[in-house]
Amino acid sequence: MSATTLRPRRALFGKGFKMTLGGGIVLGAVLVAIFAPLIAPYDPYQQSLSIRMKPPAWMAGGSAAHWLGTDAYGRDLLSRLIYGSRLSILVGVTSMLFSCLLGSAAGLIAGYKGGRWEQVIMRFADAQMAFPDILLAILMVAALGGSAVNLIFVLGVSRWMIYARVVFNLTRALRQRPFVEAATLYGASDRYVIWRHLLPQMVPVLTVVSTLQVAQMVLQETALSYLGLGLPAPTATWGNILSEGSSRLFVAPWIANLAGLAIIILVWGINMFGNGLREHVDPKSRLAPR
Amino acid sequence: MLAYAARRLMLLPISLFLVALVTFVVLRLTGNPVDIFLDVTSTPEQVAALTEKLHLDEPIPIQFLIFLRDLAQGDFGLSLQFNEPALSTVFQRLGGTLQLAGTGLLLAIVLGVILGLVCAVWRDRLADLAISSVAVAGQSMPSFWLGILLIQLFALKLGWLPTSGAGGWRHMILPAVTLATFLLPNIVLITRASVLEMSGEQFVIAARAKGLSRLRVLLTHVLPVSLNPLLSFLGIQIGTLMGGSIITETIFAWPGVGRLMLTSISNRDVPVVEAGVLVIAVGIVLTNLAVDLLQMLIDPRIRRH
Amino acid sequence: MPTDRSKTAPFGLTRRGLGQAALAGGAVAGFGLPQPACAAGKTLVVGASVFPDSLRPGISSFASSSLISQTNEALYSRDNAGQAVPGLAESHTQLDEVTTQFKLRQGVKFHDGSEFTAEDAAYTINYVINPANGYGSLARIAPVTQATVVDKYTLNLTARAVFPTILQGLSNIQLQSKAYFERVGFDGISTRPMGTGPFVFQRWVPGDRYELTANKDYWGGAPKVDRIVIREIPDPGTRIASLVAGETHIIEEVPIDLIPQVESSSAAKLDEIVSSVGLILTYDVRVPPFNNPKVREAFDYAIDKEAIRRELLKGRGELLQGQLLTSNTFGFNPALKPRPFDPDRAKAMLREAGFNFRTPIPIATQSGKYVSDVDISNAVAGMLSNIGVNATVNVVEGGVWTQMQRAQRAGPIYMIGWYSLGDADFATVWFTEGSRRSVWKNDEYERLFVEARSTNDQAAREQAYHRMMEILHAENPAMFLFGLPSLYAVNRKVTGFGAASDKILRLAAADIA
Amino acid sequence: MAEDIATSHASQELALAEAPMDARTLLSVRDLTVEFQTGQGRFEAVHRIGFDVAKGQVLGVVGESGSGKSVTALALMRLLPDHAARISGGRVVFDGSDIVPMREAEMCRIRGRRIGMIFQDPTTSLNPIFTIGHQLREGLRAHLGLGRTAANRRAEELLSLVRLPSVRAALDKYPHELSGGMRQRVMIAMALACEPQLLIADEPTTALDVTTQAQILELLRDLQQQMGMAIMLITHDLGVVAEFADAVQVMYAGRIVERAPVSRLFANPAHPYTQGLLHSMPALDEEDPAVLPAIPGMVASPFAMPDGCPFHPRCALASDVCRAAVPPLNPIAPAHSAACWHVEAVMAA
Amino acid sequence: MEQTPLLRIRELTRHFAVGGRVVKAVDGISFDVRRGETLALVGESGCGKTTTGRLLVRLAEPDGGSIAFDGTEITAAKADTLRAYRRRMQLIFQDPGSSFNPRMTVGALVSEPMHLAGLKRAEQAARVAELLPLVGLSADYAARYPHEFSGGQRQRIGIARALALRPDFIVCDEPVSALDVSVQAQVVNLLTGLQHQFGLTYLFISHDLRVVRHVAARVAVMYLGRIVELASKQDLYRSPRHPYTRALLSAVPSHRPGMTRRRMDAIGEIASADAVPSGCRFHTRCVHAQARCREEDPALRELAPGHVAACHLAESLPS
Repeated sequence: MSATTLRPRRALFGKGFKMTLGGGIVLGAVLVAIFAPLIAPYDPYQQSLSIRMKPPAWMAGGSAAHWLGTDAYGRDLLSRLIYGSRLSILVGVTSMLFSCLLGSAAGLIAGYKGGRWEQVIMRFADAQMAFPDILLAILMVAALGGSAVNLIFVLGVSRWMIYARVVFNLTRALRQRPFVEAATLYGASDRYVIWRHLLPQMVPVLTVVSTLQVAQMVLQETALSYLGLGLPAPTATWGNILSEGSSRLFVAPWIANLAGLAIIILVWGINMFGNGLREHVDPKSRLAPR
Repeated sequence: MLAYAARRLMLLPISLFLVALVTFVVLRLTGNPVDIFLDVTSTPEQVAALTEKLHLDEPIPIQFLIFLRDLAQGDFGLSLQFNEPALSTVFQRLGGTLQLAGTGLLLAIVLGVILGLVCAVWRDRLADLAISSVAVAGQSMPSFWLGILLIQLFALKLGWLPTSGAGGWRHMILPAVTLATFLLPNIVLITRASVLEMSGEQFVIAARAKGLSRLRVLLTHVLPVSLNPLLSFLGIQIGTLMGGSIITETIFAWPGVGRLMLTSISNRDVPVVEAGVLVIAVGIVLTNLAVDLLQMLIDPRIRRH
Repeated sequence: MPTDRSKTAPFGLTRRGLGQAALAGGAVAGFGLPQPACAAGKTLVVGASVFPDSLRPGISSFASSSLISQTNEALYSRDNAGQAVPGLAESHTQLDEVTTQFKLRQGVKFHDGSEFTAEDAAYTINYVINPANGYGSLARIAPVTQATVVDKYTLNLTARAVFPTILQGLSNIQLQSKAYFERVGFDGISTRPMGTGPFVFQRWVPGDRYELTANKDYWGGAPKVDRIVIREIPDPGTRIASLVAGETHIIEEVPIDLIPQVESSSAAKLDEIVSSVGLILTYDVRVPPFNNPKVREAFDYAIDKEAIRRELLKGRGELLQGQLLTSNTFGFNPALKPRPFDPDRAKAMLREAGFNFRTPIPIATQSGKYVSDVDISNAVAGMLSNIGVNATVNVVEGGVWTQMQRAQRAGPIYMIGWYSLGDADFATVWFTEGSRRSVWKNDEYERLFVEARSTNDQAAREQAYHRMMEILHAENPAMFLFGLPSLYAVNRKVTGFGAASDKILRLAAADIA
Repeated sequence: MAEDIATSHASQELALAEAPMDARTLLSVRDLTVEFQTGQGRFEAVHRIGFDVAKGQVLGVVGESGSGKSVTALALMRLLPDHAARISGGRVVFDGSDIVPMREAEMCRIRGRRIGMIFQDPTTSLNPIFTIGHQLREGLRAHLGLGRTAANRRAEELLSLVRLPSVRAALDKYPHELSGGMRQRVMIAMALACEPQLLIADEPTTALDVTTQAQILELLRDLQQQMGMAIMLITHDLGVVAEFADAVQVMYAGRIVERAPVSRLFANPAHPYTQGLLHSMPALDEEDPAVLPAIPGMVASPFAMPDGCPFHPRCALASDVCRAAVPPLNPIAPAHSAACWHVEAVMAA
Repeated sequence: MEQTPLLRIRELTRHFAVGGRVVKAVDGISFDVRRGETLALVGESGCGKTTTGRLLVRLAEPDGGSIAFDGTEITAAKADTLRAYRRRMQLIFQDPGSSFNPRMTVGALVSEPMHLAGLKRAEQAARVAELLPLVGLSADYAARYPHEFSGGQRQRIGIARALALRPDFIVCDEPVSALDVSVQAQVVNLLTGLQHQFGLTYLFISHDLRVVRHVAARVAVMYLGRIVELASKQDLYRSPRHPYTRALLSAVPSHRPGMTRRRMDAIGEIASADAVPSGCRFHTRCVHAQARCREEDPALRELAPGHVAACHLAESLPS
């Protein structure tokens, strides 16, 4: 310890910075997704084999007509990435919402009702923890086939227990808290306690968990796409682009790399935002990552 | 502690039953394995024989009961692909997965704890910022892409390491590194957070008040106590590691259970999938138990309950 | 690596109880250990693109044939160009219309030291042609009704009718040792193959590797290398990487796009042969929209096949001339020409046919089975989208593929390649009812097929095939795309190996300089 | 020292001038200022305080939460949380050497060996995952270089010293297996392991039950008499001080507002805050007034310290001078000083 | 003739099962709380005093015994009946901070009981505006959040909330022990003032014998789930009859420097409630304990009018 100087060491990546940067990236991606038809220079499905695998503009052989080059079928990579953001975000967010809804309801019931409900729900959650989520997802996609709806369902189902556990523990902890007891003391009904006292307390934590889960879902989608279990080609998702590109890393590395970059930037942004949010909600960082 | 372990082990069948149920239901959804495993030209007699052998002519609940009965005897049936007992098919590949997952886990833990400690000690300094940022970036990276990039760099460009397959230790490096990255970033961040949190505990100040040096307090007081949150995390994430090994084994053509699962699912090799899923589930549950026992060993307070 | 054993140790107990200890234990204990001492000699490592599910003989996939033919041989085998050449039989004579006599090679030894005789050949063939055994490749020699031993080295095969392609058919029937087969059963020969081939089975690790050692007593001369390892490396990028890095000496199935990667390496070179596989997109003609021939014809106009060949196949292979057969196949009809690329016409025809453009049209394909299969499917889907068709690509895994094929529910369009091995008989069979593969039925086609199969009059046969091609061209039960090349990449030090049109690895003469 | 006093901030060392450092002085604190940096801003938790502790003396330090008494203790041990706080000025001379500029390694030789410390909550002060014996031996081995057996023997001695029943068994117990009082005894044993010259006891009984509290105080008193070390006893409970301390200093908002021998402070409090504290405590053996004489208001936030005397917003006697200037700690009787502009009025009340 | 007590507690019992052991938190206690009085419940941590308070307001369910409120048995009352009584019984929490939903404003917090009781919004607002000044807070604070306030102020908010439905009876669970000394007196004064103003009845739970002496009329001393002595304040403090009470009293630090302390009647620490000693629960710590104490559980005996204690030796203890 230096006895004579106190350097006010503030984190360079403070929560504000994280949330601004992360939120900015996420907002940017969402805007791109929403206005994809306006931004994208080409139809992402328009293929022209004669210009396949053209490198990005800054590389030798690239041209300004296709800033990020073209893919193996001569489709404009920039346009595909722009359109890809739509599905990646859509799948990420909706599957998160689905698993959040499913898991939170289960966790709330288990935590509030206790007894047999708790036993059944939490045992099931435990059992599913013994079932690697990606394996379950692979099994289910293989069974159901790859469509956006199935993918959302599968991703949601494969991770509901994360929410169930969080909400279960929160419910149990909150029910012990004096302010919930106080409400009971004033004659509050279960419904009142849940809506007025439990859920509002959980929202910040759930927001953090959900934010980070979106990131996981986006990654999970790319992993499934890599294993050939994502949305069917030629659908433009980042996972599909990365997966298609990964077999051509040698001849056209930019396809996979740009898709990978897009994924990293978005997921990093979401994680950044989520971590900032976590520090904001829970400054002592008791919530483990993920 | 033993009683606890016994009680936990008694829950194992429940977990396994549920896992088996889900697997069974999902696999029955995917269609008739007979159609897959007989050649296009197969005879109706063969179809009937296989149908009977797999009990597919029974109603679904009966099929499940038969499945459970066989399961209790450790009999999953013959692999439709390999024509040998499904369980031994899985066990043949288990060694590869354990080797890979073990190395990856070890790598992730050792590196993660060291880096996390570095972050915590030099909190908010350059080292911390650099490592933490990379860790968050690591969380954000599709690990299979990292695997592919590693092959490109170390196997192709530099030619230092083999691209795929199993062999000597050199074959292990890239897959193990790739698999490690499924957990490493989180281990760094959790270690960092945990060490920082524990550093603020009163007993840390008390230990220093005894005249122990900062480093000694960090290593002998803070670190052991910080391991428990990390262990909890690892317990939960062991499934992620298994999931990661599916992807890693696919990228590196590593002959393990993960890739076996993937091909068996694609090929609807129902016995192997069921055996594999259950073996993985047993592994995860046992690992979790081991983690719990380890936590008890570290923290006597948990032993009581 | 002592850690390996300790890690697997906890499972040793469990395994012992399963009676599979030797098998599993052997595989696991050897795992990760340094290569065994025999690696001191020359080891040739091959990177295969697809591994079969098992070593069961006769599952009619080139992947399994390729592995099994290392250990087991047929009466007649094929050369790299697909021509039948003497194998375990030195010659054959046609005794009458339906009986063929084979003179067997003498002094050939099985790997277990016993001698190969007509007994073994007859036993295997009689096993194959017994429908109760469900032998996969039965269709190849379906007309054969009986195999009879004449003497130790002479074998007679009787067929139902004239069987002009009997040699080609036999080339798919690997012979087993009767004694061994009887001792270990079908499962036994499927787990530990034993034959007369140039290589001796050592180890089979499904999904990973197939290991063999040279048969020093091979009748065709001892192989040049001591040991062969065939590794499954499904990812093409990784496969090429392993070749470039020197881990493998030969790799199968180089994707066209990755050819530059091979060419840029000083260590490897490309080895290419024209194969007889015709790549087609088969329609489900039973249900809308493809029950309408107009729609099928319109689709043919929508695809710029020449552009696909030029860009995706880099000019390799050939454009199918509006028919199933490649130009090097007996029965090819030179009069037919592919329909030109005319998207406007396609669109107009589709409108005319009342085609609903919103109908999803998933194109089912496998991945890595044929050169650029997924790429071609994608390109086709893209071209269909360009005229407004809602086409997607459905990449199907092996097992599901079989299921779909079996149930004849592969979707509205699926991609498949049919090998002809030089003779139309083998390719045209798939559009007959008897193949149980085709949902398209045509009485004239059926009749012509049987006619062509039942005569030795080559001119008559050719005429029949010409007409059958005309029917296919007019009816469009499938979209005829390309005759595909077969592409291997080989380390420059390897000699005596050549690309095979039928994808069978012929390694007896291969050597590493 | 004279120059320091001339600075605009009133130094608290005026009162010390009359009691110059002599050979009996063990600890001499001068102008100690501790600065905190938090998310909300920077503030001084302790402002230029000065005091002496003589060898064998028991000094009580009394104050409410936020008065700076615990921060002072940590500053003396150089155990302030280093990312948030620092000693921004002053000297802390312990047994002849100033510990403020000392290197960490040197500090390690003082902590636990020459200055022992015990904390408010024995539950959180013991590492839950190690046995009592381990935690006791740790300090012994580090400072005295004892071997395992010797350390074990000494640990047993220490536990008997603090009157822990079944000493040998206790060595192998984990903290959670002991009661709160036992844990605090263990903490005391640890702090006294190397027979330090000074023991800093930071609210040693606050977390304990009443009957346990009394036993622990009794133990501390006995040990002090037996071993003769000086004790700095930090507490919010004037009762504890009354029983135990030789001298008391009262802290308020980071400053010492009054210092006196213990009997004098209780008899003649000279600072309105001290007086308020004494009066607001219900008596145990005589009738209270129906309404307790409470100190109105609350302690000001460290970020919004009032100008002048920090106590003036709560003080009935506050005048303009109180609002304008911080009163120095003035001697008003031998060994008694108070920081109030209206000492006479207070003592008259 | 004495009025019916506001609360009549008989043989109230509450046992928990923790890790296979039974914790006898409250083990058959009986007492009355008279209208308008303050009954103090004192004892060390783990003695069951907080559980008793929670049982009275039915935050915990008793395992046995009865609670009669204003002559009506409410032990087994259903939610509807209970609701009517709940308006009349309130609880002030030890840590006011945690008893507030941090996301609610002071106004919302104070009006929550009224909202749940079905009062109209306007009524609620008016009452909040009335209550805050009553507890010494500005009515403007209604729009602020609890974390903006100091501990003392928060406890005032808690008191305002407890008063919202004009209860008869309030359980004060260690209401000042979390507060700084200089603020304690303020809150104690507020509580006693309100009692006089509204004729409230308090059950005052505390471990601080000084504060208890100031506020209570009668004092019950609890040890390991039992009441060991109950008497008027004067009797209890002047002539404690149970060794434990005597120990508690002698343990309180005196305000007189230099005064020598009486010898303690107790040694060691409170036993764990999951391993209650046989006989007299206090015998393990009692310096006077005799053979009988180890075997026979003493009942509460009336030793003087209104003064009960559970000690075999109550008469023979040295003074």
